[in-house]
Amino acid sequence: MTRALSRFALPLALPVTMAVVWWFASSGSTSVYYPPLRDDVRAFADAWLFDQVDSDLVPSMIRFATGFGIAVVLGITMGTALGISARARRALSPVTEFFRAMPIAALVPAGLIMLGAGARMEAALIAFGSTWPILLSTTDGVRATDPAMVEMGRSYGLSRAARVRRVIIPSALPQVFAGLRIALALALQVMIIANMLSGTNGLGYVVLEAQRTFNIPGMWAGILALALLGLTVNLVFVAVEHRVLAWHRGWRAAELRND
Amino acid sequence: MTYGSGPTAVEAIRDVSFSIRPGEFVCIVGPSGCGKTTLLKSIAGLLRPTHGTALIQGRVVDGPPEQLALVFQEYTRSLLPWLTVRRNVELPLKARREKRDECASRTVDALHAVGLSGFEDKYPWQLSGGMQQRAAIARAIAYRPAVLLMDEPFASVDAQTRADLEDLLLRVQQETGVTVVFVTHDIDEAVYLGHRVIVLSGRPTVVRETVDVPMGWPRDQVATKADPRFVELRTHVLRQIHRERTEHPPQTH
Amino acid sequence: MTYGSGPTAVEAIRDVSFSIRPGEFVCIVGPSGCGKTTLLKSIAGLLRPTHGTALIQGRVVDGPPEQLALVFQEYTRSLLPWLTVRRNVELPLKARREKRDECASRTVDALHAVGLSGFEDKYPWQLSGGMQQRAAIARAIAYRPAVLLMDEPFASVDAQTRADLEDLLLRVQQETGVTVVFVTHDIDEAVYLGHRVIVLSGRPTVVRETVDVPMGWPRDQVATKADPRFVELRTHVLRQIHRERTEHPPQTH
Amino acid sequence: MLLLTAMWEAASRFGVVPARDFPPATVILKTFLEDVQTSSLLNSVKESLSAWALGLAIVTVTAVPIGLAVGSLRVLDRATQLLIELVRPIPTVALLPLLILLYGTGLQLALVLVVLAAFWPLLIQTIYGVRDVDPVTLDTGRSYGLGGVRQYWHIVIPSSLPYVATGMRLAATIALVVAIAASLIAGGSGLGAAISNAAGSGASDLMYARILVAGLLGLAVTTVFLRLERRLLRWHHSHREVPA
Amino acid sequence: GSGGADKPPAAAGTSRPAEMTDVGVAASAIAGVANLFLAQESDLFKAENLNVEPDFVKFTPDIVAAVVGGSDAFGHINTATLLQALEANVPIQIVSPGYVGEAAESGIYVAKGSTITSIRDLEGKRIGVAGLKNIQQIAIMATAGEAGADPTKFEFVEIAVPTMVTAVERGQVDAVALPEPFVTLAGGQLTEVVDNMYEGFGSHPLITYYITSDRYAADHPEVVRAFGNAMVEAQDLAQQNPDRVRKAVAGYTEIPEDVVGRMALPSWTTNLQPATLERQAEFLVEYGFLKQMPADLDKLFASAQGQQ
Ligand SMILES: Nc1ncnc2c1ncn2[C@@H]1O[C@H](COP(=O)(O)OP(=O)(O)OP(=O)(O)O)[C@@H](O)[C@H]1O
Ligand SMILES: Nc1ncnc2c1ncn2[C@@H]1O[C@H](COP(=O)(O)OP(=O)(O)OP(=O)(O)O)[C@@H](O)[C@H]1O
Ligand SMILES: [Mg+2]
Ligand SMILES: [Mg+2]
Repeated sequence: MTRALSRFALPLALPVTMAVVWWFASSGSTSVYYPPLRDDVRAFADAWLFDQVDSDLVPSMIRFATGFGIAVVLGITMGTALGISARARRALSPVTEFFRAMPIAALVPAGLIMLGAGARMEAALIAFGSTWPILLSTTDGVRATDPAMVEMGRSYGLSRAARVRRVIIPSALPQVFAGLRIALALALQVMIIANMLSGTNGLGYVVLEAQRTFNIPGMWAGILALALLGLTVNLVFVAVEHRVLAWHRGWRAAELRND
Repeated sequence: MTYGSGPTAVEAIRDVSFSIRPGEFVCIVGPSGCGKTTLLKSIAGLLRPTHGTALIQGRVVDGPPEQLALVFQEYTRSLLPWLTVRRNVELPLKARREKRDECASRTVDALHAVGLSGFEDKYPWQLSGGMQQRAAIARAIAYRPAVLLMDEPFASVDAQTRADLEDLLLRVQQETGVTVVFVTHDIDEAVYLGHRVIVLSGRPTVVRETVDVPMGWPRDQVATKADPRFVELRTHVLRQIHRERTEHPPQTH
Repeated sequence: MTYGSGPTAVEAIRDVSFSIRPGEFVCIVGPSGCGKTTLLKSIAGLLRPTHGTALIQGRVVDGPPEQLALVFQEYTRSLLPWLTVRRNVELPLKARREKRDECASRTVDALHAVGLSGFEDKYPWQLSGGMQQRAAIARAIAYRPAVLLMDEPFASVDAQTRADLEDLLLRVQQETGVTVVFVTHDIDEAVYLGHRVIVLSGRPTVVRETVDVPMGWPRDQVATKADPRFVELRTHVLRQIHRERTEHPPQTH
Repeated sequence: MLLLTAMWEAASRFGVVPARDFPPATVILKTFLEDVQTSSLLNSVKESLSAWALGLAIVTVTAVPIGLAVGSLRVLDRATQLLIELVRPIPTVALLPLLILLYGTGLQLALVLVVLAAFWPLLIQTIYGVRDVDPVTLDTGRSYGLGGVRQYWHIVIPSSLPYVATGMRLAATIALVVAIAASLIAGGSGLGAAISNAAGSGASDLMYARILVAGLLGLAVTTVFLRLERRLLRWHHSHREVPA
Repeated sequence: GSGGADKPPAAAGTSRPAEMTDVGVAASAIAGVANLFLAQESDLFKAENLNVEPDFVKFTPDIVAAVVGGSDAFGHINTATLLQALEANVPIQIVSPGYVGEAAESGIYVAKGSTITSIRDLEGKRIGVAGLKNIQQIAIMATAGEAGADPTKFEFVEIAVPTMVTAVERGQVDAVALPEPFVTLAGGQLTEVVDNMYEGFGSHPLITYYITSDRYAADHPEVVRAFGNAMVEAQDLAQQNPDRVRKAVAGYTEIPEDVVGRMALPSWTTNLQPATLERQAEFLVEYGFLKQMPADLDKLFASAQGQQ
């Protein structure tokens, strides 16, 4: 009972309190920019249940999934390569560090010219924006592998590939997941920026259009939708992580913690 | 073999030359910090010696040779925490593409032999220290290596289990003819197990003496240890070490 | 004391009741995996027992008591890799706000006593296994605890060093009157060091026997071990363990 | 790096990409060399860098302690989990009008944007770092009576330092990107505004020259952080020298 | 000043701030705001005791936010944004007229050899504009409607201005509404199919205004009046001195010298053109970008400077 309470009630407490406070604090608001939460929720219900789901949410999700998928593959493979080989690191890290600091908004024009506006461009931008945290975390995670484990792999004749797959990557996973977690939220943000600078539909576009036409409840509704989308994606992610890193939690808390 | 460079460099091994015949069981004893682990790692090709070479069957070791198994002194850190005990033992077998059945049965046998039946599906960090050490031994045995390097493999198990494991190791060695290099601090154990005992000095490390153990096989915990030759040999080795201690008191670098 | 729950739960300790007088030196022996480490951690307040309680001087242990030092079986992982050996030893002293000079001199003395002079400014990972273990011992000794818990503290050092450390420990105990609980697999060591030896059974773990060691102090490596009472006691304990083994063969959980 | 430059040059010269939009690398380089000598560019760089430095400082002193607390106290972790995940994906650009309403378009806005963006990577890395502390190390501290603040200072923080360092490097570059992008989108007089001005004027060589400046700043920032990290994490096996 | 002909003289210029006041003006960095710089150079602001700091902001809703939030006293926005903001009850009001865009940013261009030759050919085609549901799109729809085409069949896509030429050349869009300096930069690589897309709004329509927030106007009426006065003068100044405009533009943008010398400039008027705004509102309603006609447009001009 108490465990269930702390599992489910505790996480809900803070957001619910904040929503309630917001609801009452804003209920009499006449400010254009801070409409009553009531209006935002109504706009949310009108727009996202389920009017714009097909036209905006689904395309957004597809672009997001594609872009993030590319980032995961690129980030982990390149990150592993950079983590393992000092030579690769010396040769490539100036390039990666250079591109990492590119303000994405400034690259959009170049991207637009090469890829044109639309889904491809947005997926590419999302991939570009969210690869870095994964790459960096993977590199650092790989480098932090306990040398004793690597030596074990080497002495038992595991090939380089087998060592990478069976020893180095699993040991780097906690770091990799930290990177993925950061990248996930970043990808959602880049999706909006991409939408903003090249979009014709999609969640970010809806928010920005609402913004431009001073439909502020619409803007809040879109932000709410975004937050919920982010939350959902994150919960899925956490569930995956919970399974994949079960060993890690056990290992790092290998004690009876009575709570 | 020197770690680091400049004024804080540590010369771990100076001149340690010996050769090991295939199928031989060699025990190495020597004071703490004299370079036994370093030596084993050099033989395993995990460290590249700064001077000299390690040879296996005439070939220079420049990477881990094939069919070699190593039981690390740091057994805890050499077990992969994301794999269960079973998978830890299976890992090198699978990497060598053994048949699945073969992997499974060898793993079960090895874990049974070290007394870990029933713990196959636990993670290493759910085991006690001695159990982890035995899991690492099981991994080495299941691998059926041609060369087996063991770094104080029985340090964390109780006396009774230790005796059982010693006999297990002797049996395996007899059956498979594996070459064993065995580091231990227990002189009785060294004399009981080895064809030869190599006594190392303190740093700068040299071979102080190589003691042949002329006793026959199979050996027996009670009979062998009661053998006057055994008693004489162990006393001899102990005396060597004691003399070493007085001649070269533990020194700073 | 039970780890986990449900069908895969492991009952680490069933019924282990004993009390320790202040200033006593108690040795604990028992088969690998029987729960010795678990027991020490419970005494140290690092684990909360699922059943029963640990008491120190009549007070229930619900967190690490003050003036307690613990030498972990996993010494490698208990040394902080970001501190040099010196700083590792000094850390608990500084945390207790000892004077700076006092810290420094005690640290130097303790490191000297365990034979690590000259390695003060190395990092733990630059030391051999046995040296790391000695560093952990130095940390405990420099701390001058009221209660000292040691979990197989001499497992990785050579026989000669081991004897030296045993005597060091006895001297410290005589001088400071520290209460020591000492886990070991070496029966000789247990009898040599302890006022009492507690023999644990295999799991589910109970106290099989408590053996009083009636020999006087100070003890001496040669004289004490040659004492007929010593030989008798160690044979007795060994026989106990052996019988335990045959009555309760190593079982799965 | 040289290879990439050469490829760019060739692609532009031989018309693989339109030279109007992608001027040859040599042209960009020439413009770059001229541009970096102007005081207006230096000023805009200075402005962006001050937003960056201040923002990163704020992020460091907030995200690390919060991460330590959330990472080690399960109650806090549970209580903040949903909230963090709700807030984190909200893109600051979507809130831009509100932020401008509150903070105007100057340095303050850039600062807020930097903090909002760089806070999360450092927070998440710190939380994961705390969760990766070896329990034996923790127990060592506890048994020797290191409790409360000392436990954090002597055990938890150094242990999670490798993660925090990764987080810092991530946060530093993200902060830089945002410090630059802030003035690109919301105006002001930072490097971003300079880039956007060049783009809006159709001076693509100048635009790329200024993007080059951004990239070089990023390179400089990470180089500095890597140096620092190498000193701080000398002890960690990812930075140890390999035995000879 | 020359503005405020219909106003009582008391409102026009006698009351200015008692001491030198700094005011920020949020605007995009386009040629249309060159008069701000001319006014500053010619001490028109100084004469009104103002010191004007232009603050370049890229997107119009952000300009409105900067004004409403008070970080800038004034903003420069286009009519579409203005009307949409007013419908949402954003508390802003007009201060003075902005510019007429027809020369500088009114052309619709297609790739060389395109089959599109008139505005009617754009039915079913993709037209790149700088912002959707914004001024250019509305102007094109209005003009197309006047010319007998069905503007609801146009497909508008938002596209970054600097990429327009390449986008249309590569066929990513069929036509673009290309502003200066990109027309000059394109140097005849594209074909112009519509010369003046603002035709539908009437002749020489004003497409931007300077605005302030209701709150600022209430708190600092004298500053608002002073700014309006100076700006009305600046309108004439800019309109009559194209060379100084070009010099100013070269100063605050990065447009290459030779392009600045050749590019078409917007024009400035002192006329507030209430009728044009009403007409634009009608189109916005017609195409669904406004829900209904704003109630009292006249009131909007009541306190503004310029000729009604
Ligand atoms: N990574 C390292 N860097 C620097 N010095 C090292 C390193 N590893 C070992 N040494 C030094 O090399 C010497 C030999 O170490 P080694 O681990 O081989 O000893 P050992 O004989 O195995 O000792 P033990 O019996 O205590 O395990 C020691 O003095 C140690 O300080
Ligand atoms: N974190 C854990 N989770 C589950 N079971 C555990 C855990 N730690 C220990 N155990 C189990 O508890 C039992 C006792 O372990 P403990 O480490 O106390 O043994 P020990 O007597 O110290 O053995 P050794 O002499 O091998 O060190 C073992 O059977 C082990 O499998
Ligand atoms: Mg060793
Ligand atoms: Mg134990």
